[in-house]
Amino acid sequence: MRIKGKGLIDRSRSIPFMFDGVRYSGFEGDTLASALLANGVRLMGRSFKYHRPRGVLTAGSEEPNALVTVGSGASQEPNVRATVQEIYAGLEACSQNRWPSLNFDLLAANDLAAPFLGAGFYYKTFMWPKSFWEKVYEPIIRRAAGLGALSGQDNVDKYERAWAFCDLLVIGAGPAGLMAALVAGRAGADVILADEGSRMGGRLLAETYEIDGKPGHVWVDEVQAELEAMDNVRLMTRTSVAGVYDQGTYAALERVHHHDGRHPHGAPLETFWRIVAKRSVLAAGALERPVAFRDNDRPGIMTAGAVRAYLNRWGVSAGKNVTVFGNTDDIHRTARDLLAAGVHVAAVIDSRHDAPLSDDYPVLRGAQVCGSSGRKGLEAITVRRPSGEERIQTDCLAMTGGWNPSVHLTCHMNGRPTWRRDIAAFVPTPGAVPGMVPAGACNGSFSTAACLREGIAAAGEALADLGVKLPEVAVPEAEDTPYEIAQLWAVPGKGRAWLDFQNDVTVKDVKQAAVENFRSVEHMKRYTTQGMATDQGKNSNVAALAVLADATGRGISETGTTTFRPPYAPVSIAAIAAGAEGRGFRPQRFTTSHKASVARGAPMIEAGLWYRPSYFPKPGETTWRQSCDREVRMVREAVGVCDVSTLGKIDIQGPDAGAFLDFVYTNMFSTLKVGRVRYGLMLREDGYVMDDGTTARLGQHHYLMTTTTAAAGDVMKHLEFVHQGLRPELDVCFASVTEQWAQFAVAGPKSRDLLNGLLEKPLSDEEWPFMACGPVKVLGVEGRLFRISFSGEHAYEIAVPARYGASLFDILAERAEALGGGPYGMEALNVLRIEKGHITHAEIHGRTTAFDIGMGRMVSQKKDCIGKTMSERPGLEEEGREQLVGLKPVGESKQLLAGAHLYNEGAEPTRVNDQGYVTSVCYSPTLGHMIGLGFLADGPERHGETVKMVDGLRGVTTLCKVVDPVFFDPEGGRVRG
Amino acid sequence: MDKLIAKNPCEGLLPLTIGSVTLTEEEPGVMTALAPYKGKEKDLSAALKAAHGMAYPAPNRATGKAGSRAVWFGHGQAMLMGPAPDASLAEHATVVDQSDAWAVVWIEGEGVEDVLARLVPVDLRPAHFKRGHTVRSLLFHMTASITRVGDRAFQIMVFRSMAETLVHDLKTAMEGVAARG
Amino acid sequence: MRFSGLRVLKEGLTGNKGWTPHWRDPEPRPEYDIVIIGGGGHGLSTAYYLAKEHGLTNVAVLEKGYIGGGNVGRNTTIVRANYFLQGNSEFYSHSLKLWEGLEEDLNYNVMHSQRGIINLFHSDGQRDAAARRGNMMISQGDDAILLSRDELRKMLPYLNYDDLRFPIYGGLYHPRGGTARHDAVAWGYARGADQRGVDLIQNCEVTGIDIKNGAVRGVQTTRGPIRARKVAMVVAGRSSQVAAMAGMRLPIESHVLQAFVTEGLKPVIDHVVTFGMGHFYISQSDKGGLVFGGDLDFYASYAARGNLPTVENVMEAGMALMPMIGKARVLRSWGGIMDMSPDGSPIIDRTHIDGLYLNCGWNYGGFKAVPGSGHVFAHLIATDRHHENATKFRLDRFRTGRGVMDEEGKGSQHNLH
Amino acid sequence: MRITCPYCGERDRREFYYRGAATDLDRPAPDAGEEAWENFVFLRENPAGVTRDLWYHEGGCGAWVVVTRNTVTHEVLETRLASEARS
Repeated sequence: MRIKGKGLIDRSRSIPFMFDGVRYSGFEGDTLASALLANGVRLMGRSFKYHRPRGVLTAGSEEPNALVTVGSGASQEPNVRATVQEIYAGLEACSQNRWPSLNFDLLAANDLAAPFLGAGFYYKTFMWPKSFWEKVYEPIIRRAAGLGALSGQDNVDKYERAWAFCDLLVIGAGPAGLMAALVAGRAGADVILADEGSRMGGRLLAETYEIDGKPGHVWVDEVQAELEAMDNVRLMTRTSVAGVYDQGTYAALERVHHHDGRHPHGAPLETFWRIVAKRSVLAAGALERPVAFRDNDRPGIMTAGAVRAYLNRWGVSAGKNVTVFGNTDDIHRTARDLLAAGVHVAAVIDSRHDAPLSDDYPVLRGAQVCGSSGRKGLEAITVRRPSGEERIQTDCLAMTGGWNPSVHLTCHMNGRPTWRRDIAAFVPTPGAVPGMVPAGACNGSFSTAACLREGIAAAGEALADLGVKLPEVAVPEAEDTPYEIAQLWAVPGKGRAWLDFQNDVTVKDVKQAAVENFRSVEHMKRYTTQGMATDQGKNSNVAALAVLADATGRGISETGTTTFRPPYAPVSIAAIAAGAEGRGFRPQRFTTSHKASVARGAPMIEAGLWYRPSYFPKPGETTWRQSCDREVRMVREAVGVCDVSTLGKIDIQGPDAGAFLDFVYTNMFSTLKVGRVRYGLMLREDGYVMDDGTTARLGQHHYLMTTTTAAAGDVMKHLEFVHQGLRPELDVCFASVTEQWAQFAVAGPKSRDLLNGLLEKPLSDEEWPFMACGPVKVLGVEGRLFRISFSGEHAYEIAVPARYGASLFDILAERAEALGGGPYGMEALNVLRIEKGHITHAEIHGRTTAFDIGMGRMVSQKKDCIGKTMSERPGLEEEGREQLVGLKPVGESKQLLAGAHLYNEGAEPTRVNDQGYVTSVCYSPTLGHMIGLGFLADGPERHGETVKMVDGLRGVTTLCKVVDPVFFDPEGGRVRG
Repeated sequence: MDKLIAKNPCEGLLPLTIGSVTLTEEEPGVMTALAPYKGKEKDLSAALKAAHGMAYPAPNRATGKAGSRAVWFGHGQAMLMGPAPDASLAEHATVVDQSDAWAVVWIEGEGVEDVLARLVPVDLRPAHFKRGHTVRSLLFHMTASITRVGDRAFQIMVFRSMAETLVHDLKTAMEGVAARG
Repeated sequence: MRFSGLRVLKEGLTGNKGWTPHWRDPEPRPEYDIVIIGGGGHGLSTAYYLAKEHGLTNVAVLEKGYIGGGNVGRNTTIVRANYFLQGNSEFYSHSLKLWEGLEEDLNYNVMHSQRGIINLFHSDGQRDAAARRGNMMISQGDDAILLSRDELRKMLPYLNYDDLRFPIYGGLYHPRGGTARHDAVAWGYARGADQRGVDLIQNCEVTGIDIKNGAVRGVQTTRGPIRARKVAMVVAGRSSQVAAMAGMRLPIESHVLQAFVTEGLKPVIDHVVTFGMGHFYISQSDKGGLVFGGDLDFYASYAARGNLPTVENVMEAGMALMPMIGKARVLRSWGGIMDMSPDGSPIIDRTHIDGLYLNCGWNYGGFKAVPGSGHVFAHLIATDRHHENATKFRLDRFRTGRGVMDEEGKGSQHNLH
Repeated sequence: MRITCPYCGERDRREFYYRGAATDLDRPAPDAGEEAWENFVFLRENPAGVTRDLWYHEGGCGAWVVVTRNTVTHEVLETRLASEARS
């Protein structure tokens, strides 16, 4: 019911919206909850377990009942709090967790079965018959559980992440927060003021308080205007600070476009902020707690503070005939506000025996509400007085059990709140979060004047450390009513009294948990699910633990609380991950030949962050194998070109460069001649192989190391560690030059012919023998040439500055084609190297040693190197280890599969008989059959033996002959020819 | 006779203007990584001053001016941008050509700090990050070098191979800022 | 008291007045045959199997806080047997078999749900590694199926098949893998051990281990000294501190692992799905929350809480892999303390002190091991011989280099496993 | 979490790579013996309290940094360059 003349809404702007298919209208400034209440809608949701009819309980983000789904299709947003969602033209909201409709929900039958569905019932049943849990019980439970539904469609909305920095972050813009921001801003500090509401002011918007003689909201507007004018202050509304992390890092979620349903191009729906603040003031306010009594969950029963908020801020009376119940003076304020607005107050039920009386409304002192009735909305309450029980007709009960300071954020770094008996509430423990000072209601100081005072003091305390001095500020005049409360958690009596509304946890459940020895507060929570709903216990924790304390004969302080963990209010996954969806998950790295490869039809595959061509199909080729086989033959018979720029290239210079390399490689590099290249093996300190590659000596103090594509980053990190951490005395510098050079392998018997057309001087074996390197001019550009080979052919790698990479690739590819060759991709590269028994990270997968790959002798005995000592542990080089072998099919099946395991020919393929496994396989067009590399127990001693390859996954068994891993040209004549 | 044709890292991607912010590719000229030998930082600085008119930069600082700059580039390293390095530098430092290793862009305009605040975990607001300041940090998932080169202008460098991702990320952030109005 | 549907019905009809404590809260006695330090999943299951399999009931479990308050109550509840190295393979296979009979064994519904686990792979190399793993699972007698991209599309239509930075090549499907209700596992073992006479002593912190002439004599606790012939340390998350009381230095580094749960949602994810390129794993609880996690925070910590960069990394992986979860809201995040070992595999062994036993180093994987770990550890404590399915979890394997089980292939840096 | 790089100042944790205990700097001599090497490569003090560990400013300047910090509170007490911490 809308009250004339009340509220901070713009009545000149009527806004239509839909709820459950029915059209309603509200005003600018309304939330969905206030607009529905104004339209007389009380039933807004169903509870989780019993599907009880529920109405709105609160007026904030802690709302446990009025959760709705907004929108449809890919933009469908489940579990939206009607109390937070602002209305806009075109808003469509639906109730959830009900079938077929909110009004008539078949699963409400659960409520009748409640005696059997108490705390932890599922741990005790559904065990018979054995197979029924997964087949019958669990599917039914799963379908019944859950609240709203995801659309199942890919996200289409834009989200954003951002950073902000400040001296002082003020969390909450009620009287304390505004005051803190104001004085800090005037002092010139760099301030961010964040508030989760759509409008600053906090409770000042919901109450009728005056500050300095002005209505609260007018004072708010004035302060806000002053803050807005300051360059050093940033105001963030609709921004909920969700988490507190180490060293002053705060996570906050800004709801950018939920309130207007607009999607301007590029605009985010939400922004996830990482705020780094030197200091913070927590002015998060307090949350009102309900009182547990029989059937206290009917639509129409809500917190007194919510009733006042709807009345004062939104001009809506939550009922026509209101009753008020509680244990603080707030109930009288509620009655006065209602009466002033012309709403009938049927009775004020004050649990305190010494409660103040009033001439304007009936006050029942020392009384308690002990029950309610009304099918889908409140119709009457039952009041218990010393004189007996009495029924009062009412359509709205405003209740309060007192206020809980919002201490949550002070607990995110493991702080535990402190129990204050006088206000029957937990308050922040000083110093719980370094640099954070709580102020106002979140600190247990509830009067407006106290909030204003503490806001100033907190800002002063926070900024004093930073050397910022506050200007003298007069504390504005405001009410300073003392807070007097008589503890009241649960009204005794039969029936079910709700603590956790959404999860349907009642006083009985908590008591039963205690009886079953779930007496630790954590046990009680986990056993009953109290506090595990979407409000994370904001409405129920303190009352539940008070009930538990009572049931176990302990004090509340001794009972303790469960842990408040981030986020304070739930945050969408899309917001936290903004920008990383789809291809944005990781950067894309493109080689200079990328476009040319795509233009030639090559499918591009991921290699770490890079993309590399898989193969280059020619007209008529319909499978990758055809292309791959052709490319292999091309390299073996003519010439192939392959972009190898993705391999890591590290420039190493300095007087101690040789000594440094000797220390990181197992073999010697200080003895390498200038103009020559050497293969090197690198170990981890634990003795296993880390990486391999070639290193060229370009000058006396100048080397160029190559790493595998996969390990480039790790090797760089490793070299920096070895230098900075272990050998800082060595005068050596390194720089990654991976990106500076575009490098291409030119491989095959005609490779020299191809290159001779590009270089100033023709190549000769005398000047350019195998493993030579040096500078060259490539079509007039300074480049580098290395006579190295991964394919086993006479081959080179040619490098030019990356700007020329695309151009050089085109020229090389065309010239290769003219010689009967062409570009080749990763598939052919892999076949070529398997034919030669060259290893990659398929073989050096982190569990293999130099001994395992047949390179034990490469660990020089003349010097120390990283990994040497540990590589000499007995277990790393002894009999029985699985070592590298070649495999050749010899039986009926000709198929080899990487990932298959090896067994002795006659053995059963069971784990205990396992002899090894296959790492790399290919069809060798050169040899005309499949070949494979693998690791076999004592493999090198078993050449010629037949073993059995078994792939149970793919149902393949193949007899293999164990052979040397070098299948092709074992003498290596071709690389030198 | 074939001829090698040079291509810029951001070819076909830039320039780009969204709202009040403009993103363009910069052609920095020669880029040289300088890493002083042990104890040679002062000598290198002197040589750099003599040859190119700028000192070896202190951490988080850039020296020189547009077209001829030395940008601190991390632990024991600076990037000389613009001139070809004088031969004297090699006496005091390793000198490595990096002219082709980095994509270099220039981003400028009202709100440019807001754009970068969506990607970079460092406070780049004018009061904290002035002209001549530089950082090595992240730009979303990439390592980057970021230098303030004007009141509303930054130079940003990432690995050449990541040029496309750089433009994509900056464009997304620019759209987000522009949409805020 | 025996639990059953009938019992729930009967209690429901009579006002639920007949329920009794699931376990007692006894005062500690001055002496036991065996003292187990640590009332987490592994400690409780060890006590249970000591009593059940070996008839040893003069046993106390000492817990410094409340039963099940450690990692058993803060994990992503995944249960699987999909290891590929000897030592691990037979052990997790053994553990899974125990899971499969756990409800009947314990008379407690731990909601073990074999909904199937799918490990996705995103390159040829990853497929080969998955095949090696799947083949080991099969040769061990467990189940594994290699799924193609097309088969996956039918099974998990909501994954990002079209626009993923690292495309999905296929998946390794482990139908017997799944989840369980974590707390219930601790409670079920606690109740089972208690029913067999084991004393579960909560709020009892061990402050010292009494050793004389190279043999253990008992422990000092905040509730007084307790003598014992055998003492077992089962305190993942605090292993280094407790072992230090016996003068031992362990190959363990403690790390935070965060996990997350969203608000309740109607069922959308029926399996456990893991992403091969971003270390992300997810399932949906019976209550409707998406339960997921990812990498460690990667720095040594005992704070049991994480930091933002890891939160963001995990969400990024989730969004990249399944863009339909974007509008699910993270409700709660938490952190457990992981014992990270130098090969990513656990240690279950005697120590150089007579009568002192060690169970630690569970890395990410402790939850699924709860039944198996307790079972084989009880065997070791009772018989002083390694159980046949746990012969390789030796403490000296790092020194000798024999039988190192490095599934990740990352080597001795603890946080890389 | 934020860590102060000796060069770059206070930076977000995401810019850093973590390696482990700073005892990794104390590499034994090759002949120091089995126990010394096992201790160096595998065993850890792993304190619940103040520790020194190694971080690499990978997303920044590339410095290896020794960080003294508390593993229970995450308080950072001191940071030094690894190259200087050792000498």
